[in-house]
Amino acid sequence: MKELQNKAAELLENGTVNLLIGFCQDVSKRPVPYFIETAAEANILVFNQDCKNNLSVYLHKKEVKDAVKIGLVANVATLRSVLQLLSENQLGSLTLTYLTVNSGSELVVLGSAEELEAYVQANFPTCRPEDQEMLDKLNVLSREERWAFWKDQLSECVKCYACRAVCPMCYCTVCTTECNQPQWIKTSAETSGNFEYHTMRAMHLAGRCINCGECGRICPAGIPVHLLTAQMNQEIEKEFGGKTGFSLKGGYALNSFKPGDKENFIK
Amino acid sequence: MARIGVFICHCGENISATVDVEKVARLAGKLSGVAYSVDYKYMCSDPGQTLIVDAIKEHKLTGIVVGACSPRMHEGTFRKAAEKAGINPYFCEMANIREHCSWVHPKSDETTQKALDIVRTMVEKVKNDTALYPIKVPITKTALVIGGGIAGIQAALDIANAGHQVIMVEKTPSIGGHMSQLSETFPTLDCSQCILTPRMVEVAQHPNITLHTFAEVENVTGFIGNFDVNIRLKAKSVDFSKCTGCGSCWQKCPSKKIPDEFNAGMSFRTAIYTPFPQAVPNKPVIDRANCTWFTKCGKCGICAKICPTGAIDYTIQDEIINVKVGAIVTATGFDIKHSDFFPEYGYGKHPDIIDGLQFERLASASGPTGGEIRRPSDGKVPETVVFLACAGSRDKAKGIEYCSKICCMYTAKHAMLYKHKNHHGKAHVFYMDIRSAGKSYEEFVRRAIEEDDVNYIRGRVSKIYEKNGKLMVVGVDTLLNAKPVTIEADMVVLATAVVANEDAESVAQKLHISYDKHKFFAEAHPKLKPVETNTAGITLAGACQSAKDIPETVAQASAAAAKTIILFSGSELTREPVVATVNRSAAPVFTTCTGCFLCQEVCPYQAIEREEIRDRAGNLLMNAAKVNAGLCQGCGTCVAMCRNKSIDLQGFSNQQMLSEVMGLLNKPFE
Amino acid sequence: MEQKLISSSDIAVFFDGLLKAGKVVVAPVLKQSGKVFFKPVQSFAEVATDYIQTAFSAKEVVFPKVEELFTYKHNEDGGLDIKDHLDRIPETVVWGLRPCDAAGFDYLNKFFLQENPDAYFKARYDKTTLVTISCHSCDESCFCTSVDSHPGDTKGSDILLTAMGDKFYVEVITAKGSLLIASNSTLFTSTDTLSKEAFLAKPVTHFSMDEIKDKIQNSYASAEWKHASMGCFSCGACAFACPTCTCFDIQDEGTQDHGKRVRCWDACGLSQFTKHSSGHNPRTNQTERRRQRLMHKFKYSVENLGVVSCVGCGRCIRVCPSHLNIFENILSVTK
Amino acid sequence: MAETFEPKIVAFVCNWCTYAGADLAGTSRTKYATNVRIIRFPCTGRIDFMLLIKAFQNGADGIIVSGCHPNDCHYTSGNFHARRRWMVFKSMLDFIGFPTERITFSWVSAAEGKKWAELVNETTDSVRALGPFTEYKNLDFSQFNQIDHEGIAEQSR
Amino acid sequence: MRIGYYPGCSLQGSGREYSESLLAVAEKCGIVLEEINDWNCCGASAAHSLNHDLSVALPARTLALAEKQGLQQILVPCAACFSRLATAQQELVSSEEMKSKIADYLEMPVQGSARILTVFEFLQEHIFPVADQYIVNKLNHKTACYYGCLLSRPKDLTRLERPEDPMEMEAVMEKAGATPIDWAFKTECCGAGLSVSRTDIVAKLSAKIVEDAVSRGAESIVVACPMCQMNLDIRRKEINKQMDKGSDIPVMFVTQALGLSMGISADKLGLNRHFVSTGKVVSCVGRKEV
Repeated sequence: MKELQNKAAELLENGTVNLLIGFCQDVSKRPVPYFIETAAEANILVFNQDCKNNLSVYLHKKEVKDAVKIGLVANVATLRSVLQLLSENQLGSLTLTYLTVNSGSELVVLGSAEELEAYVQANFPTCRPEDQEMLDKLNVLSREERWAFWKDQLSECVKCYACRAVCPMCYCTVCTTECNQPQWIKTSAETSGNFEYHTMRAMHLAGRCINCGECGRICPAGIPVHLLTAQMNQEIEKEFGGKTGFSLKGGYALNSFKPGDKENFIK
Repeated sequence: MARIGVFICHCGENISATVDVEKVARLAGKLSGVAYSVDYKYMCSDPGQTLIVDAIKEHKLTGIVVGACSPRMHEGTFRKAAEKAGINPYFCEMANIREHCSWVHPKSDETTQKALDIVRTMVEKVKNDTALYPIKVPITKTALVIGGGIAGIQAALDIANAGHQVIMVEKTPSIGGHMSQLSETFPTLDCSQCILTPRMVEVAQHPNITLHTFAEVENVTGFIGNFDVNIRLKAKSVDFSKCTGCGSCWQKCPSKKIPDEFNAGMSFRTAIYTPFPQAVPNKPVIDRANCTWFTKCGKCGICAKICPTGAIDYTIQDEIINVKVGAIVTATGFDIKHSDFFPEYGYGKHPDIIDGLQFERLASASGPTGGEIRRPSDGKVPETVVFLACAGSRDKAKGIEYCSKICCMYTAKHAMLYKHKNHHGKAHVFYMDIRSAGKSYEEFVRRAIEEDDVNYIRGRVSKIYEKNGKLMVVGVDTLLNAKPVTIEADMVVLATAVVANEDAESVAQKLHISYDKHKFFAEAHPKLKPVETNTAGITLAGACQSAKDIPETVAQASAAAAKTIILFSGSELTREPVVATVNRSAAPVFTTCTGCFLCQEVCPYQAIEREEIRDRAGNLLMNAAKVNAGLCQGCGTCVAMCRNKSIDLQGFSNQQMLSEVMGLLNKPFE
Repeated sequence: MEQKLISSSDIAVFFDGLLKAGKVVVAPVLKQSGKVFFKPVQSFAEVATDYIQTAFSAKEVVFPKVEELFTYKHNEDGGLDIKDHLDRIPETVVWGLRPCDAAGFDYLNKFFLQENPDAYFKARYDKTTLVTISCHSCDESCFCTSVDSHPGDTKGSDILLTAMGDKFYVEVITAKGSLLIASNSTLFTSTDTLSKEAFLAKPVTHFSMDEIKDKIQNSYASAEWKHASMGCFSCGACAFACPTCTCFDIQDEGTQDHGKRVRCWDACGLSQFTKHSSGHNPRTNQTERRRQRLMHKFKYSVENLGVVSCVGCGRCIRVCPSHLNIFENILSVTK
Repeated sequence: MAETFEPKIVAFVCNWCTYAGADLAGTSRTKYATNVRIIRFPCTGRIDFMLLIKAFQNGADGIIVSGCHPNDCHYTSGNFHARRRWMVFKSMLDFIGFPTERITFSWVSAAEGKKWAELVNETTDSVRALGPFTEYKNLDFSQFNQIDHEGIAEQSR
Repeated sequence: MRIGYYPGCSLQGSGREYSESLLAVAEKCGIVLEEINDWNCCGASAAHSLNHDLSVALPARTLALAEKQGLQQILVPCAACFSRLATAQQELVSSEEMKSKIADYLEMPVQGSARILTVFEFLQEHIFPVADQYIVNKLNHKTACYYGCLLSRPKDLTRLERPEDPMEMEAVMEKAGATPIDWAFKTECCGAGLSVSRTDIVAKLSAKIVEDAVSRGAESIVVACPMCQMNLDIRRKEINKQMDKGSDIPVMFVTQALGLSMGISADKLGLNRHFVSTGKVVSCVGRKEV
């Protein structure tokens, strides 16, 4: 902790970063994303298991973009999303420094995209067991049971778009949900509209989502939306190979193809 | 507010027989936005079209739907009519109620209902149509021909003779290509050089052709009509403006032991050299890799001393020139596998196991043996020669599944030439099948077998090994007596597979054209666009696309030339405005494109470019995608790719397609 | 106001009685997500008992997330048939909402019914009876006592139940309430006023409205707003979970031939909320948007309707993806 | 219901192969079921999965998506990209329990008028067998509009 | 790294000296070979022509045992055995169905996961790195390295670098100080398939091989397959009848040659047990350059 705070202070001190995005805690000890511009503030930084937020999403924020030189306190999921974003030509205008804590709970500072890539590949996570368990459970259900499950879940969706807001891959300046010429997605949070929205979201993230699980974690209605993309990623990896948030080159499965791709489902 | 006109055609009886056209017209009239609706016997007839034109004028229609046949049939016709009436032709849509309805269903309410649905769907589309205008692309009427083989020569001459400028780029010091290495050509056995060299000279002297030998294409940007090409002129070390081609330099050059490419490595050349006597241009270049001056920094320099005109200049450097061309003919030719490719034939260990091209040189009057067939190892005249058709070709294990096409013929030719020169010699040919489909090709092969008594053995050769000065060719005769045969030969000629050039891949990448798994360049359509590539404005000629013989190559070269000349026939290129566009709007939005450029990778035509969007002060705000209308062919793959619908396809826009769906399902079909 | 008692065992009888009487009863139900939602139920057995707070407030009953205002349909002669469906709204009882939610209804009431009343809200509200259950437990997000309320508050309720061991202390606040009791009065015994204190939760009080009322006046320019909002992702979670957020958006769904006009929840936190068709957006950043939301709760509503429109239910704190804390923010900007 | 039920089927097809194939079915007067309505796209690569969802949402009982066979794409690679997208979209729908048997993916070339007719008939039969697609339409009866939705649904039909 | 060892029948019978010499060399280099407990017939020559399942099951059992024994690598020197084991392994890994079927036959689980080493792979990976320190004499003479069929075919199984003209054995012999000749019959058939039914044909085929080797000045033929060795050695009488001029060129196993160069005694290497005397080769140990 101290180590992290000192490093942060140092980076702000010597001007390596103008703005550092990390965590502090609220009265009830819950991690709160915090934005630090002066070394003096660094001493309130914390970083622990509860710091699940994917801070990379803030990199799309105007205030952050304006600061140009950004320090990011990040868990592996966050680093993965940064990698994915870079592969999608985002964040070009920023110079980023990453502070993370490795499995040996020692502070790691990454100064370049290449270092980032190397670190991520060395510490590449597998699907969270609880998610895997859920997926397996759903996959053995009958078609109707799955439908019932999602119908029940999605009926609670209020379209607050928190899942979109916390997703670093949802960086579109104007989301399809906000297009009204034509209106692709119903504004109303009725279940069919919710299906529409969540299928679209899952399709847009399939092969891009880096499974940080934030969307599921923060859903006020407790809908496990992250399972949709997790499932899709597994399908895609199985069929076409390639991992998301794994390399700077990216390699998005849905804008490439092999002549021999699976087509047994086509008449 | 839209004022749509609906025109339902009876097509004589073709539609009205099964569809209640009056009803369709009546109900269509009730659809919201429809201001006028009528049915008529023959809409495509002159009176029919006049009816439409008048209706548009009289009822101030903003768009029309013609319920008739397939748009693939008459869309053009009716769009012209619309234009005549003064509305943008792209406000005319066709409802296909013939091919997709009246012809495939019996007379029934369902059929009529379906017709109505189709019409309603198109009405919804028209409501969302936008005015489109043909895209005009200016054309630079200069063609670039890459490769100076027979294909390139033919294409260049055709285009030049049509009165257009041509720039020809040839990698080696002389044009002529493989054809200049051949002895005689099948099926006529006329001397290759005798028919080729006049063409080479023609190229050199043609006022419309600029020839760059010893040069390579560095990179290509731009698009059809407007390519921007950098060409690297490799340092010749000889000032051609001074050189007279007297040849005294290479006669005196001390480094004489360089394998001669022209003679397929069967003789030697000097470091300063002209590839062959009839070379065009007939002036030498210095092969710096082998020249003592360059390898032993500054030693030698004899050629400079000897040169009467002082043309030798060791200081000349590579030079990059930039040219603007409107079209590119790719004629980069082919290569062949060499004997070292074949383990079963001894990995090219034995000098007397040679490939077809080497034999051509042996048989050629200008070759290392002056046309006498003598084997490389000891210069003896071989008593027995075995020819292997299909060495490598049609062999999955070798990774070459395709047929090299020319081997059957030139093997027959080789056998003949050998027999003609050595009447007592024995010629055996091992073959898989004889493929002699071509004008008087089969006759030619029969001649080899019947008149020149060449022994054709149907079967393959499993191994060749040397035993007391003989080459033991172990094969099998699969016909009748079907048993292993071993022939003691003095020389073996492998008709090795025709393959793509080593650098084919990089050339393709420079030109942004696609290639197959064997690195042969890919045509746009295997049947209907055999000379075009997927990159508009770039055509293919000759063996760079697939193995070909001379007549075929020349034919394709002329075809490529024709395509180029057609392109050059107008001052501007007019294209269907059905192209993708990336939205742009006023500040502060500028565009909804987020610049992820995932669309770039799916575009088959490299039509999507990056545009930097800056504010008034010129600060970079964002990178956004931009479609090059010149390259876009309107497939719309990028549109479905774009997550937030920032890119859209004119004529098939999101708004149009969605309103079609809505319009269609809007009312139940009952 | 009268007080009664009812034994815990009779509660179920009373509840199922309401169902039998053909009322739609909306009560907290535990779903597999582990969260508790208000749902129409068919029996008392379905009702969740052990919960601090439901995921979303009960405002849905009178202010649905999607309110169908009317349906329209083209007729043959080119005209348009329009139907609303107010006549179809059933008698509804909301069971087991917390005093803070009930207080929320008090605010909704003022918002929708003061001057030009909202017909849709009124139709639902008139047919709705609120049976509140006071809180015996709370968590660190609860702060009702900071906003002039408390775990046993009767504000907004028709009936307030307070569990006292094996019986419930019943406070009947409104006529609607007594009507409900009357439907099965035998189950109840009268009693005089009892003290609930012992049975109520004790949430932390972070401030009192009196303390901040004035300070909030000139907090607009406070630098703290930035800290209070930098972490905000611009999602609508807080507003949609809030019992007193009333922003909505009206949309037509369907085609030219038929469809419906709906009223959907909206949220001032969403970046598009104030966006003009020109593309211009007067609230350019999240700081302004969050300030708007908090100021509205603590200042504007007080000025316009005379009540603070935060009831301290703490939902916005629980649902916030980046754990932004409304009372901490208020404290910091009124420092 | 079942015997009188006629499914609404929407076909999303590419202009160069399947649309032309359907034209061929017409010119060769091949008879087939009347239930299918064609929507024409330049290429299968253009077909946005959202349109399929929209079609179902607006009352389609079944959908056909068809284009050029692999390697025959007029634009060389559109159908290859489409194929991947369909594969992912399909497994996506499978995962949320959507009855994907209501979507038929197919390759129909410009020469396969007969195949088109068969495709239409088979799809119509199978969708007819599945019955009307109420599952999706019923989604919208959200709980707090405590009003008789079937009624309204009926009216607005 | 533990290395399993599957001798197979030949290496206990006609090809004993192959096994002896191999083990001797390994021992010399301090490498332990763990024989697979209770190994069984690989099914070569008979099984695959009679019953496919059987032809897989037999070697599969050995593989299963090896796995039980926890071996990740198995050395299979005999060319025929190697071919059978490798084939079986391929069948197992390529089809789950086959896997379970065989497992039922064997009544024990089998994965086919272990890596099966050819004698060359073994020598290159395990002996070569340490060989030089043990090689004491040069085996100065011209030798013809003979591979036969099962060591070179099918190429995907045998993994030779140049299947048509392999050089692996040459590499070994060069280590041993000998001079491999370039000849034409490296991978020709010795007729082993008919070594019982049609010995006349065997003689004819083998004769060709011996003849070519001798005509190119070879002083020994080196093999790595017990069948080849048997045919060229035991049948020399018949072979000689087929040649205009008979030959007494010795035929030894590659491991024997390597053993000699490591100074292991001829007897220990079983060189005394050949039909055609190996004296010549033994005598060229330490001989001057040829």
